[in-house]
Amino acid sequence: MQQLTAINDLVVRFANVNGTGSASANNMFAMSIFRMGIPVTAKNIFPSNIQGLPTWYEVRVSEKGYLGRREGVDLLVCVNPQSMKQDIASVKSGGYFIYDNTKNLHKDFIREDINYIGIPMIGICMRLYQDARQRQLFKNMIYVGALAALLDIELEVVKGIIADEFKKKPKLIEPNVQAMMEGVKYVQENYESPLGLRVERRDLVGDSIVIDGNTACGLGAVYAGATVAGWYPITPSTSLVEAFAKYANRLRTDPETGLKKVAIVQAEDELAALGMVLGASWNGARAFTATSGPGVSLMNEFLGLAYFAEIPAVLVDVQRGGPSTGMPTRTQQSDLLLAAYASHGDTKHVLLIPSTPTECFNFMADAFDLAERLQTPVIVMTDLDLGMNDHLSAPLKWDDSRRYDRGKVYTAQDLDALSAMGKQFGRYLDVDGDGIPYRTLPATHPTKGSFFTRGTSHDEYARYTEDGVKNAEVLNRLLKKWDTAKDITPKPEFYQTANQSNIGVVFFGTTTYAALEALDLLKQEEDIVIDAMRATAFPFHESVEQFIEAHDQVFVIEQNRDAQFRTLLINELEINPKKLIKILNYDGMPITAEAIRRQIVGVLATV
Amino acid sequence: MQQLTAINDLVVRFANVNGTGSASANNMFAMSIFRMGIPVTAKNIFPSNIQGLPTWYEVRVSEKGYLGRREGVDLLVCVNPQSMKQDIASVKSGGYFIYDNTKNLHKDFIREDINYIGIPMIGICMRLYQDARQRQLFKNMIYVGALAALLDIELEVVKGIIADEFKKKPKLIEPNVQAMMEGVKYVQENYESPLGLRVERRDLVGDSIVIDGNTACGLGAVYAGATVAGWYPITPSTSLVEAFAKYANRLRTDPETGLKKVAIVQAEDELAALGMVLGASWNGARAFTATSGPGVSLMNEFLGLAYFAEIPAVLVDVQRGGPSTGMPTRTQQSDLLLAAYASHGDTKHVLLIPSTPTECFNFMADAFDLAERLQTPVIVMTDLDLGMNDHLSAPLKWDDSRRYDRGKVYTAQDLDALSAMGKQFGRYLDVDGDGIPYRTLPATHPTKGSFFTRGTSHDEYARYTEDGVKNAEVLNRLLKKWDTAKDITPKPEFYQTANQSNIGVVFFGTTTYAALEALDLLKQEEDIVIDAMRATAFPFHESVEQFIEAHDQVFVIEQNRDAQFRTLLINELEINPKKLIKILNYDGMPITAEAIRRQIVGVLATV
Amino acid sequence: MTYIKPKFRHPEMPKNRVGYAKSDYEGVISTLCAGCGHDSISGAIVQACYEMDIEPHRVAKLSGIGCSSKTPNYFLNNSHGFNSVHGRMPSVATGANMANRDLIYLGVSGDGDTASIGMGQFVHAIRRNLNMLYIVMNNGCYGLTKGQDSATADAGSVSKSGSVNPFEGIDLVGMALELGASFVARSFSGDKTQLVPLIKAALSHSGFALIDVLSPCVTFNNNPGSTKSYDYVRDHIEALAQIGYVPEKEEITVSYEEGSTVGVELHDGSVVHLQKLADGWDPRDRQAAMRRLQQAKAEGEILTGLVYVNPESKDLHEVIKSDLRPLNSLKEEDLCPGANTLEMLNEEFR
Amino acid sequence: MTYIKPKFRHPEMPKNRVGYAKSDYEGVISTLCAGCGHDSISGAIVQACYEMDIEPHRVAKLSGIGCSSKTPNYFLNNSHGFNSVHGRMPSVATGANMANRDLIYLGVSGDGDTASIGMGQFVHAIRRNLNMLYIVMNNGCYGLTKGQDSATADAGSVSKSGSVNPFEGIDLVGMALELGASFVARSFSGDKTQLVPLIKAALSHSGFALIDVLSPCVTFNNNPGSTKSYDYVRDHIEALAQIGYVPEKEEITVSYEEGSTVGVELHDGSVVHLQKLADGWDPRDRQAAMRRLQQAKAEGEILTGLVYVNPESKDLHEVIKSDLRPLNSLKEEDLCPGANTLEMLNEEFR
Ligand SMILES: Cc1ncc(C[n+]2csc(CCOP(=O)(O)OP(=O)(O)O)c2C)c(N)n1
Ligand SMILES: Cc1ncc(C[n+]2csc(CCOP(=O)(O)OP(=O)(O)O)c2C)c(N)n1
Ligand code: SF4
Ligand code: SF4
Ligand SMILES: [Mg+2]
Ligand SMILES: [Mg+2]
Repeated sequence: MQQLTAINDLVVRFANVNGTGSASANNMFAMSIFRMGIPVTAKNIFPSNIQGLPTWYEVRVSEKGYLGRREGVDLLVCVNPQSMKQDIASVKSGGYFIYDNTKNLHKDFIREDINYIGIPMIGICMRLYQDARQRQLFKNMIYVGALAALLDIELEVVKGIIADEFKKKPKLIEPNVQAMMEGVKYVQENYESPLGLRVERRDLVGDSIVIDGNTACGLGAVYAGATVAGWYPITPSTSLVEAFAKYANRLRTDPETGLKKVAIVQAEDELAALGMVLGASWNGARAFTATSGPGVSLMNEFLGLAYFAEIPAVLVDVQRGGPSTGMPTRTQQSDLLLAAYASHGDTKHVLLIPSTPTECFNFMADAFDLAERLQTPVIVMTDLDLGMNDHLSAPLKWDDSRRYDRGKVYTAQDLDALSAMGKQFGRYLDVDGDGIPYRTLPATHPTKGSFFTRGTSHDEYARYTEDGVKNAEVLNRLLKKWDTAKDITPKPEFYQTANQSNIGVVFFGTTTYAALEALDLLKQEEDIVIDAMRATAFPFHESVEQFIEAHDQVFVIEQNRDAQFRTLLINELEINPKKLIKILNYDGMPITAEAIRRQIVGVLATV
Repeated sequence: MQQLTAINDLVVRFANVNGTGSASANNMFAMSIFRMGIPVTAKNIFPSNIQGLPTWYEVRVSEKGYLGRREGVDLLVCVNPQSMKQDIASVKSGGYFIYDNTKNLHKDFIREDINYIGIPMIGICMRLYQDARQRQLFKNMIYVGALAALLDIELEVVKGIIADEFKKKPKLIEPNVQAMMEGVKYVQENYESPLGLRVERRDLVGDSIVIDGNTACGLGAVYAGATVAGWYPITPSTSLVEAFAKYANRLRTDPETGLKKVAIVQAEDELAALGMVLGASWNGARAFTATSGPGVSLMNEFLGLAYFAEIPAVLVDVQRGGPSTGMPTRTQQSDLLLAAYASHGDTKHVLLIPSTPTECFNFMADAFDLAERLQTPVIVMTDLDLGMNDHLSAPLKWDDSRRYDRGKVYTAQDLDALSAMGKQFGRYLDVDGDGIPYRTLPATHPTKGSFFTRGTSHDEYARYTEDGVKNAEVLNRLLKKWDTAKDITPKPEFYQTANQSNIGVVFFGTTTYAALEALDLLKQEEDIVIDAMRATAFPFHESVEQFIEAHDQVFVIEQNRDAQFRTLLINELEINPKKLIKILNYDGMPITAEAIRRQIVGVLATV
Repeated sequence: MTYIKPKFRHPEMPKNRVGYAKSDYEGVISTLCAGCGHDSISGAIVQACYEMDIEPHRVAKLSGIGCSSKTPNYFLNNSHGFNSVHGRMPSVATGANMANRDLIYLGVSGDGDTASIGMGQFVHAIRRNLNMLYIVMNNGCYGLTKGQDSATADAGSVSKSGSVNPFEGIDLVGMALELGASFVARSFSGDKTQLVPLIKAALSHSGFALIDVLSPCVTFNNNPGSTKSYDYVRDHIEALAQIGYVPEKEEITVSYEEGSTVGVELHDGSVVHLQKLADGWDPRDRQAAMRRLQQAKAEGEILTGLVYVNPESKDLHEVIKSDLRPLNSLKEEDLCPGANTLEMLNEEFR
Repeated sequence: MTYIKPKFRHPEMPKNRVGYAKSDYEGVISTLCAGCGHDSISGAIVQACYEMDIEPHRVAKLSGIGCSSKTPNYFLNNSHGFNSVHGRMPSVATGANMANRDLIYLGVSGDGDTASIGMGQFVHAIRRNLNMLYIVMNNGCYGLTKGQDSATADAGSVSKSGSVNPFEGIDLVGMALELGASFVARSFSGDKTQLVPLIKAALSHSGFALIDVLSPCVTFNNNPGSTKSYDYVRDHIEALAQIGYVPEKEEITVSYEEGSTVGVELHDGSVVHLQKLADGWDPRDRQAAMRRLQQAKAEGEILTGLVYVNPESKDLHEVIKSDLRPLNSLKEEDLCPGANTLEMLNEEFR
């Protein structure tokens, strides 16, 4: 029988039952490979429930450093009888199926073209452990050990990871190592190992870290000086605020008093969460909230207020599968249109779109600067894949000389100086011609600078007006501010110094991993050269328009049904839609390089 | 001095204080002209408060039947000293300024180029009435009488209107007529009347009626068989539900039991209002709600649920000035983008856009048919101008042979027949290939057809699934349904049998009044012929695309800042944005023909 | 995962008066955590509906979002269900009820769904005395999003992550009483002998019936520090009254001793018998109920049982005077005033 | 319409201890209807702040949407104000307070704004014991949208349009008590002698202070049938206790007879003196307050006065243990852990 062989280029999938502690065992497996210096990436494909349903964990090892999902499973570790049938079907021909052979496998489960490797996980556990919970947890370590032996993972590395994992409960280190070694032993005694499919130490990860986007965003908010967070739990954004809380508590608690330089409140819902952010921002603190699609839907009214009353706000939308409650544990990029134009009336919102955890960290810091500079909501658009999965990333960096940009805020001195010059403070006056007015914070001055923030129509002095022409002037100034935003939001990234093709491709966010791989595939295997641009922000920098102008045909890759990003391009840049070709994926799984390549080749073939 | 002269072609503006009962007097003035067979239209320009602030009422009389707003005031009736300065400034050179000359006018208020006509309204009232409230109310009738004499309105007609107005309080008829006659008398005794600017009986209104759009929508909902309404008060939609309640109570109350064939509940907010609609629609009743921008912002989440779970719902958005609380008593068409794509994830909603009260009535009936046929929300987009102002309209018509289209609903018999054929009911099965599945209503059958309506990802049998491919199939079917919608929503209206120009214009809603007049002006005065299309629905019928295809340049006229309708056109029809030229107005006042003409001429001149 | 239950039925399975076996009241297999209190409540609902001879398709079951709100999938498979959005079940139930007053409305929600995001709708459903049974599966935490404290978590209770909840918990029974709800009860998911009769009584009640059911989350809130854990609840429960539900047709008085029973006639003519505890409990006195509740709270006890009922209350339809027929059954003839009337109406606009 | 008030000031206008004249506490000219109760409340706020020697810019005034919510424009022109969206003032106030614990938060809302669309946020602001004064200008109707019944309109009251409100009104004082609010009072817009001291006491209170002020809408709700009309309220008011506010520095005990006064020391050290009515009222007993309220309700009376106060309550900041300095005053040095720490953190992700 065929046996897949490859070094440092494989996909291992774990099929578990959720709530059994498998995710942390699987994570140790992935981290072992990382510590062997080999690029690795992991996707946790979990159900929207708490215990007892199938869950998968997919690890891709790629010598070339491709970090997107790859189709096809080379080796499947089956720890869940519920999903065994579909799991077996998912293995590539010639691939490996690791299962528990404590009991015999029913003949329905036998495929002729894959390799079965039985490990009596339950058998070993029954023999070694009494307690049910122990049996459960150590079972996970047994298959980690078995895999280490099969794939040639350095045991010292695995042991090191176990030691780190249980740093705080050192008593657990030894038993876990033992369980792991049971798996190693069983493989060594019963199978020829390692397999032809295996890993080999490299030095390819440099100083990279492995981190998920939510943690990076949370840390970014700490570094950005956020002091107020209002939030409401929702998958997949919950862990973002939890990370913020964890690091803020750790890094900002006075060791003596126990008092914290942060205020985090779990709100009663998303409306209240954003309301808290607006109240805090109005009062001069850096404040943010994080949510997912349903929360953004509920935040529309407040987003409109923030836009029109010009209140800074930072919101992270960790997108999940929509519409409605949809697929809460799957990924999509399908809130773009809503976020960009949220709320009734003429509104436009600034979006930042990171594609790696490192960028999550950086964009969070930028988001606060931009929100205060522009006095408007800034929405950081990530997604479940980026937010909840571990990614190999450049280390986080902070420049200690960086200063927060607190935007245009008049101090008491400024106000006195202003009146000394005989000028009146006007909250919505376009003093500098960039569309951004000056604001004052409550309690700045005993008698000057106070005003009534309002979502009703107002003049330049924040006074209520029903004069529609005056109100239209305010609306026009907001467009000027929008233009200003184009130059100060993050710039797009180009993957060539000069354009080399009449075909271009635009992508953003987590699609980047797969897109870059697809471009390599197209070049190497189809001899198709395509110029690439990664968008990072809305509104678009002029170089986005130039890139599209410079190509006859531009593919726009995104993970939603309605090509929402393409809509933003067409609408804001006045581009002929015929020129922009949709490459889509919206099944809730991260898009793959193969899917992109297939679609692009398909389109090019029909032209 | 110049004196404007014209017959049946004038604009009269009343400057009042709100809360003084002036609106009904002003309305009697407009109705008098209507009853003289002359086309007339009125706009109530009121403040967002209850009493004591300036309010205006503008009546346009147009022999040619132009019913949009016209710039420039020919005759101003000033009953509000607060706003006198700007009121005087608003009068056209050679126009007339009617004021209360009980006291002398300060010299600051004197313009050399307009004609002052003093009527001692307060003086007469002080002389005739004791009670403060009476003085207030009769003052209004005095100026109505004065105007009648000045403009040559038939007194019998005015008297008839007074009689109708006070049908239920006949004792008030005589005193009101008397007050009115005091005004007449004063003019006849002190001025040469009528003026050169005046009206003259015609037979130009046929069987038209004068009605506002909210009343027409409310009546439409009664005729459409709506039995459930959940709502929350908000200007300018409140009077829509009030009209529905009024007519439903009047036409559907059992005279014996007093029980009503309708259930109307004032909800705690707009979220709840739409929730009630969904619950009722799910249960097989025709249900609707009405709101304005802020309410739509709050309804996002439920709109997404309705789209994805495929629940009929009718929502009327009576648009007002946005964003945020904005200009609650001014008009705009600025909720289009929000309504079209409301909620997170990939969503699209059906919009119907009436432009006259008659069409409001008809489209409400259509909305319920379409919502049930398509099993999706249908949003009727009107605006403050259409909803709250009186419009000269074709009479409302109902075809007694018309049957409600209740859509695809399986009965108990159907379910039995289905299982007799060995088929299983699948809530989301595309049985007919038009993207529209069959639904069942609660309690239909003791053992068949029940299912769990949900906003979570589901398969064709309404079962929860985390299989993203299955879910994507549902999303794709929704696009098929969207295609089906294009053919059954109201068709656009064309104003030429064959295209005559390489220039086209697209407009919709209340813009129609001004647009048609502008086209006449362009043809008559500039010799510019433009083909015209009025859009009535989203998604667009194929003829919309054909119309745009057939022209080199297409003006899109709309009342918002961001050209939102144009966005819908380019996005849904893949039209090159360069071809579509924005003609906008967003000062909260209804757009005028002059403004359109100016902008079009400006664009054509620069080409 | 499979949602298809084996449909095989034992021929001799006992049937109730309307011809259904108990299994006809079940739903698909639960995907909740093994041992979750919510599953016990689903079981009690099945039991109550079966015993009450309710035709399952006459029930409309509704919910919000959460572990608790998933349960309508796990009972009454022959009923239509509506899994709405988070916190908004009450408005959907209101609309459904407005459309068809003849069905039995059973709403299920969680404490997060009700006391946090859904607080406004909860309050207003009570205020309208919507004819429905509203069950809160109250575990003091957000199960589905992994155990955050909810607004009903008591101050001082410790969550799995070890954090101490600093805020006072909202007592939904107290709120419902204050708001004038017409049927207010509390029970415990583990106590079927109390819960099943309460559900039956509530289903018979015409008007808004709240049952706040303490329902421990075994995964996130079953540690000793939590006042919504099994152990805590078992130790601190104070039963208000035992309740026996008796359908009109077949009144049993045997098991209740004279003198210790208050018979409350419910709106549909059925009678709820209450076995009172020592203090001579009369559930028809709202002020006494409020006092009793406060007293228990002061003593650190959780009062369970039927705390208050007003059998005379007017439900929404009576209040707004809507037709006795379900509005969704009315046809064009009933609803559309026709062309002639319209011609008349046109005249009023001239 | 003019929003600019003449800025001319009489040189001899008396100044308070912090150097402000009463006019410094005023706002722009009101655009409410002549005679609106809300304007009287604005006046009481001006009076209270002046008398308390509050520096006006230390006050943050917030509101929702409605006639009532417009009033922050009509008082305290030297304070920053935030006119948010309908029903959402509490969350905005929460965020503002989280950002700067040192200001005085004065939230103003209507009964529609609070008891309908804003119910959820109202409840949760109470639950968090947010340090603010929350004034409901309660007229039992939606003034700004032309007089629809609100959720606090009492059952049976008749609106201007002649329709009888069929639903029970929500008693915000009762709700606040049930929810454990730490300062609960009711007053009447027309009764400045009661209202001004209550506002002063509430402003001194640390934690959530509710004053539910009956404030007749002269335009839509001042007809005899309405229980929120002037006449009705005047006839049915039952004052709970008279209250004299005494700032710490200058305690007066003269005007209160021994034995009939309970002095409650507020968190900032100031003392509220309550003149009790016959029943020996102690506002520190929450259960008694609830009973007293129910009793008045049963008698058809509207209880006014300081119903309950807990001077010991912990406000949100104490509960979440946030820094004593206003968070908005912290700088990069305080907040940003710096590059070295980040390098250390990176190591944890390898
Ligand atoms: C608008 C919105 N916000 C947040 C969520 C995420 N969410 C799902 S369930 C839930 C809380 C559930 O708690 P509870 O109602 O107590 O149910 P339990 O799981 O404890 O039974 C939340 C916050 C959501 N689905 N929708
Ligand atoms: C989301 C939203 N819905 C509806 C409205 C319309 N609206 C403005 S004020 C108001 C009610 C005001 O009532 P209340 O709070 O009692 O204030 P009052 O005018 O009586 O003082 C409503 C419904 C709105 N502004 N926003
Ligand atoms: S997480 Fe808690 S509430 Fe949810 S199913 Fe598990 S035990 Fe039940
Ligand atoms: S409508 Fe009523 S609440 Fe509003 S300003 Fe007038 S009197 Fe006051
Ligand atoms: Mg819960
Ligand atoms: Mg009110």
